[in-house]
Amino acid sequence: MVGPIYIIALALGLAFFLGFFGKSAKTLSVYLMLAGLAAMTCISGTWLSAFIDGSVSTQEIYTAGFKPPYSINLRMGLEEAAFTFIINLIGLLGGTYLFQTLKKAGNAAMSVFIILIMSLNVIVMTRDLFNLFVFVEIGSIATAGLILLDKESKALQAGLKYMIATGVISGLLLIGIIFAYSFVGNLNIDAIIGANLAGTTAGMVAAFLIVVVLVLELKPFPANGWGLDVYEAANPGVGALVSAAIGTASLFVLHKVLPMAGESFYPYIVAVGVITFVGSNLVGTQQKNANRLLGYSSIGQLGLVVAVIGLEPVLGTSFKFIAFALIINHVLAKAGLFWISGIIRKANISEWSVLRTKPALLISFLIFIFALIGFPPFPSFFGKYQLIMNLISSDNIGTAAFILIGSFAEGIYMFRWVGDALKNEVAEDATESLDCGKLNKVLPVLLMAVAVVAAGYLSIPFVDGAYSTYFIPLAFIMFIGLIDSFLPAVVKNVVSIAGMAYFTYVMYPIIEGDLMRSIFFGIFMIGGILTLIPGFAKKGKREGFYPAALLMYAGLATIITADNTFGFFFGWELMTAGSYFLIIRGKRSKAHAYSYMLFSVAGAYLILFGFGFAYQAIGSSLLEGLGEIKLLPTLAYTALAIGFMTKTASLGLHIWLPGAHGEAESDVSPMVSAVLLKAGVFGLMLLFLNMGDNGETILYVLGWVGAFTALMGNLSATFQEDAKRMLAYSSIGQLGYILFAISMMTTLGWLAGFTYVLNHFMFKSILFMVVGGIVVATGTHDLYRMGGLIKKMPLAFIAVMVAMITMAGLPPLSGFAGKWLFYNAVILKGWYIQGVIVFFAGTIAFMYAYKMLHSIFFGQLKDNHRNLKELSPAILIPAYILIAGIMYFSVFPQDVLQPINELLVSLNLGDTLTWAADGNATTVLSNWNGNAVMIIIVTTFALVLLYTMLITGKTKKLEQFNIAYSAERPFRPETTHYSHNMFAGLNKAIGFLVAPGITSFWNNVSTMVMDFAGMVRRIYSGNGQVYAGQIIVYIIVFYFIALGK
Amino acid sequence: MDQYLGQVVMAIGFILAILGLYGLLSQKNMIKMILGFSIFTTGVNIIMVAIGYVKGGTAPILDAEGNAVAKFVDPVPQALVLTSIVIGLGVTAMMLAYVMKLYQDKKSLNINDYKDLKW
Amino acid sequence: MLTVLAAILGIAAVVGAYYAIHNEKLTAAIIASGIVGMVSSILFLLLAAPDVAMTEASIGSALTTAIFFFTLNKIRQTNG
Amino acid sequence: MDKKFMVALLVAAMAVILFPLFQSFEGGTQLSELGQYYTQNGVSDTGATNLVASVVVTYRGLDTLGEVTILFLAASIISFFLSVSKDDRIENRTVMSVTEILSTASQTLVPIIVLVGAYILVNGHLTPGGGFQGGAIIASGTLLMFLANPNHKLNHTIIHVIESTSGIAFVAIGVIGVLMMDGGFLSNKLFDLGTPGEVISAGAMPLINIFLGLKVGTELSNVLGIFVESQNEK
Repeated sequence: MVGPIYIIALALGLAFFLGFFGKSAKTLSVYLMLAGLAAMTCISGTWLSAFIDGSVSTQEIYTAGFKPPYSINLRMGLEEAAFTFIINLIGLLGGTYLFQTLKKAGNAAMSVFIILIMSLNVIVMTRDLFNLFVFVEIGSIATAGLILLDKESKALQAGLKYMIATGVISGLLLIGIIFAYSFVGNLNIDAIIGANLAGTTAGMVAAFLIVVVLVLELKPFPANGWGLDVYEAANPGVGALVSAAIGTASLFVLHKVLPMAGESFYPYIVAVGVITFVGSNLVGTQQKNANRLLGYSSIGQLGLVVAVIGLEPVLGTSFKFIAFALIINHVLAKAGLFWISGIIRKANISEWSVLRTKPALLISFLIFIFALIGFPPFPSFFGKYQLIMNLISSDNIGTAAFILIGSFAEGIYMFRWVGDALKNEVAEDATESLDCGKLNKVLPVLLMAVAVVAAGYLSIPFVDGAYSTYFIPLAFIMFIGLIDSFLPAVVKNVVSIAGMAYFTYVMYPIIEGDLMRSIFFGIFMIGGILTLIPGFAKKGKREGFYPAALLMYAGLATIITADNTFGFFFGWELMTAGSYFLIIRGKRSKAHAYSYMLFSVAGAYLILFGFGFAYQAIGSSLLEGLGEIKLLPTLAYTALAIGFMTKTASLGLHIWLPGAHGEAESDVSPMVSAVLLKAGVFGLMLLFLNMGDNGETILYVLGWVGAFTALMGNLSATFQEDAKRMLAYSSIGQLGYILFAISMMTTLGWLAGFTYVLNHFMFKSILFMVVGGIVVATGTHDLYRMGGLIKKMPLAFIAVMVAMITMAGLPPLSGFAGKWLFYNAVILKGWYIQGVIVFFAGTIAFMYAYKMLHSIFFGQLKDNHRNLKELSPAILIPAYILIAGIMYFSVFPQDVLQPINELLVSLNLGDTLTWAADGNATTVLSNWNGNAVMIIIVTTFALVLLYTMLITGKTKKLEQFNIAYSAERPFRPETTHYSHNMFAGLNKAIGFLVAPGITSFWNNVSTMVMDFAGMVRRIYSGNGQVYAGQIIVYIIVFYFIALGK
Repeated sequence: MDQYLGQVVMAIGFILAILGLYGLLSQKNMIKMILGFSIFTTGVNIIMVAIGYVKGGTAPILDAEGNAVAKFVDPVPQALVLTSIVIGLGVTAMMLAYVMKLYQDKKSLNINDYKDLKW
Repeated sequence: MLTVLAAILGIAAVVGAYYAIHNEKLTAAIIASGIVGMVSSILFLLLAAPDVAMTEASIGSALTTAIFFFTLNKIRQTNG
Repeated sequence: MDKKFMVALLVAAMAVILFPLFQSFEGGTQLSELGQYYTQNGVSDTGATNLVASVVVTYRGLDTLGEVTILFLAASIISFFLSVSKDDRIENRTVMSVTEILSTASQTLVPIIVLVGAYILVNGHLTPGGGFQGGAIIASGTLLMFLANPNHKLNHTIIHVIESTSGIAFVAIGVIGVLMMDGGFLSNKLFDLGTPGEVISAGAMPLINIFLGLKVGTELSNVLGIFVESQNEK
């Protein structure tokens, strides 16, 4: 194997050699430089692979032929090999990416480039403190040179600020080093660490100076204005190097040197890292400039790793994996993003919509963003999961919380960016500035995207509870993604349905025998297939739809089949990502998808937080831990409950839902409304079953929340004129019932809950499918612009009517079963007041059901709807399959409810319901027989219908529109539609209950956060001198907090 | 008799370093800031050499026969300072080059005029 | 003896540094900073560091000062 | 509050932080572990009587290579963005009159200075001095040359060739050390260490010193040259 010293010799020899060429042979020079970088990559790569197979052990490289400490020594071990490999790879790809720029700049720039990469290698390998200083200086100077590649005034300013800052820093570092030398008599890092430098006051000051300076090299918040300016002003190719390569090397150095300051110093490093992570991301929320935003994100991510480095004693054996996963994730994603930025050449993130003209880049962009936020299957997901688990296990709850808050803040701007890229208009001349004709610019980006996925896969063995089976559906989705651009939607639809069916068949055995899981699995999988069918009515390719839908369903399936919290969370995040991509497809969905994502991410972090306590309880990821939480159980359970409730859109957490469901595409709404929301219910059920005595208060509160959610949701629905939003609000209300029902924690309550779950799945699927179809056909969401469609779409009418009857809980359909169980449950539980509220809400449900049915199907047919036809069979067939389901459930409820009853009894929820053989269900209060009710009501209706037909046989049919309007064509809603503003009176009476107080609450919260961020970022005044002063202030404050006694 | 030579020189070093830092942070004129920086590094260099001083020591150079004639001062800090001086020159020269270019751009030496990048 | 000499040189250096930082006239300031370099070079000699003294004299004092002057000259030129 | 006052406060606080360091210094009572080793074994290890040189060139040769690199970087970067294109260059700038004395003096002084530099360079392993100091003094000669005749043109081709050759030679000596001495990058035992005190002794050290001096001298001259030439920009 080639010795690591040759990395230095090769790079320097080459750099000096390029001097021979003067100003000529520039192309050759670039190729030489790249060849050099490739050779360096190979050297560290071969070492890395040798360390991985274990064929070599850690090597010490002595220079000058003397042993340390008398000469400088380098070390090549697994970590060094890995880090130098990353650095050299980024150097090679970064050099490839900058090919044209470097060629234009000339041979000197190439020398500087290769020297920079070389210096980072030495920084990683050296074990000599002063040698470290020299090569850190080389790195800084080379960076200051590369900042000028574009020779712009802004770059000059940034470069000067950078030089001033690093100048101050390195002077102080030198003072630290020389005193460390004088105390220990040695410059060897290992010897200094062994000498307990921190034992004396002066020694501690020296160690402090060294460590704090190396922290400052990582640009900690808020003393980092000089670093941010570099990110903003330099060529993005250089930004990628600074963020990925230099950042990585600096992290390694910090890790190497930190032990000098002693154990007691670690907590301060954690604080520094966390403050940087949270602060930088918070300030980033105000940023619109893409490169600067990437700078904030880079600094934040590096801060997170700094915190992890400080947590080494706490994290134990997981430390290396966590740190490395976070670093590799940052390196790959951030380099990729910077390079994309250089291709896009749009400073303002709102103009990044131009990415849509280049699908490969767009997908890479999305991969990078989701990797940075910590979505599966990327390495940071694994790293963050394990990090939070270990933190809470070791009682570092506050640290865990702050890390999650910082992650959320990062999500705020990252998802805004994604929204802009996916939804903003593409300006006509936008593609002119694109610079993607050159393969050398695009290829590195694509390689990074592939690498970050691969790195995720490689993380599996290191995380408790991670299995490679979780990647199987992802592989299928990637396959769909690959054929996405080529095949028409019909083919992809068939493939997707077949894939889901096969997946269901394969996965079912895992949960067979677990009735609760089977029910949800059935809803998710059968519901998934049924809700895919309406897609046959769509034309074209529908690019992006199928990967997104399958991602969501893969996530849902994983949630159900996972036996541990890791799998659950993995599925949860897949589901969140998939549903986000589905929701954002709607024409006006940008803002709604954004708020959906923010609530979802916040919810997911709460869930992760809660899972940490479960992990703490049993020391593993198994779901059983949920029942064993002993540390702060109320906090943990509350976090979990709120987390799950973001998906069930309970009161206060619901504001994303109406827009997200209402504006989604016609066949997406049933997916996200009828199917997706049940994931939250499943989570809550899982939680409730595990809470035990610790959950009583939580359940009581949630009962109230459920009741008010039901009232608010239904009341809001009645005031809606937008058909789909009405259904969306109705979902909120229905989920409120479910929450209320299961919060009772009794057999009857849960039985009612399950009934609602099944019913809501079926009728809301039907409603959203059919109404969605009608919305597309009529071209309007507004109820008052519809009317009289019963003649045009009788089958649709029947479907909606059946669904409405179920929803309103009227006999004979299964909705009534739910109500009956429900009232019995309420009375037995004694939650009378809440029960009244829910009862009132139920009445209101009847009102909007009537309004919708009436507005769409009765009344005057609109002039422009005269040519409408019945809805496509693609919509009607799944709708009628579901109607058959409702009918079956209505006639034979015991077939479904009896097994559930047995399950609930076995779960110790009490035995209060008895089933007779004829399907007669009895509680202590009353009894009910679904079959009998059905028979009686059907008979009555049949008789009435018969009678009506008999007596109306002779009536004359009056065509619509044969009454002339008196000279005037009506145009205002109230003149054309009776049902416009139908419940104005009600609105006047109790409408204040649904005044958008909650929306404005969240608006205020976000305004406050934004204002705060805006205030904080004023510290970045742009003055290089002030930045240098901030560095000094940082050191002083740090000193007096950490060492001032 | 020269009991405190080391301390005196080191004190000078610290004072120069602090003064230089003060100049770097307080002067608006960029050239003067760089002068401050230059003084700061000079101060640090003096500190380094002072660290290696041994009371009554002579330069660490042996006589022609290669015998140590007297007590030596520590050669290590001296070697380090050589490097430090050169680095100082490199950094100073680069800063000045930056200032020259910036001046061509805005005709101002005031650091406050170069705040195009912020927030 | 040497200590006294060092102290005197030190005072000179500090005064020079103060002058370099506070003098409004750039030319004078640069010369003052050059003097600081010269003085420190002598201090190195006192501390038995002839190698360092030599380097400081040529690099720290002469070359650095020259570069400062070239810069100043260039700036004046651009101005007028 | 006045800005300068605040800066003064900051700097004062910094001084407070640094004070324990100063306080701990006892004025040099004994040599450090490393210093002791070098004074005892320096001559036998490296064959050089100037211990500073043996530390700079051999024991800490990698630092020295790094510092040469820094100069190289600075020269490259400055030349990259201060370079004046042909169109913008004033060919013969009228300069403020250089006094006769300076011009004459420099004509005689420059060769002497270069000679002194060369001497210091070659004897670096024996007496104070070495590659660095020699190179720096040679560069001072260049400076004087420029002062005497501001329109003097450096021959860039020659400078680059010397610079690159000496740089590569430096690295090459290092690599030969690894190849021949198994593992000693920049080892000076390529040649016999000889008798300490003689000019041809200390193994490869004189050779390294020569390349080091050439490299440093050309790089410093290069930096100077760029600054001087930038004066000629319109």
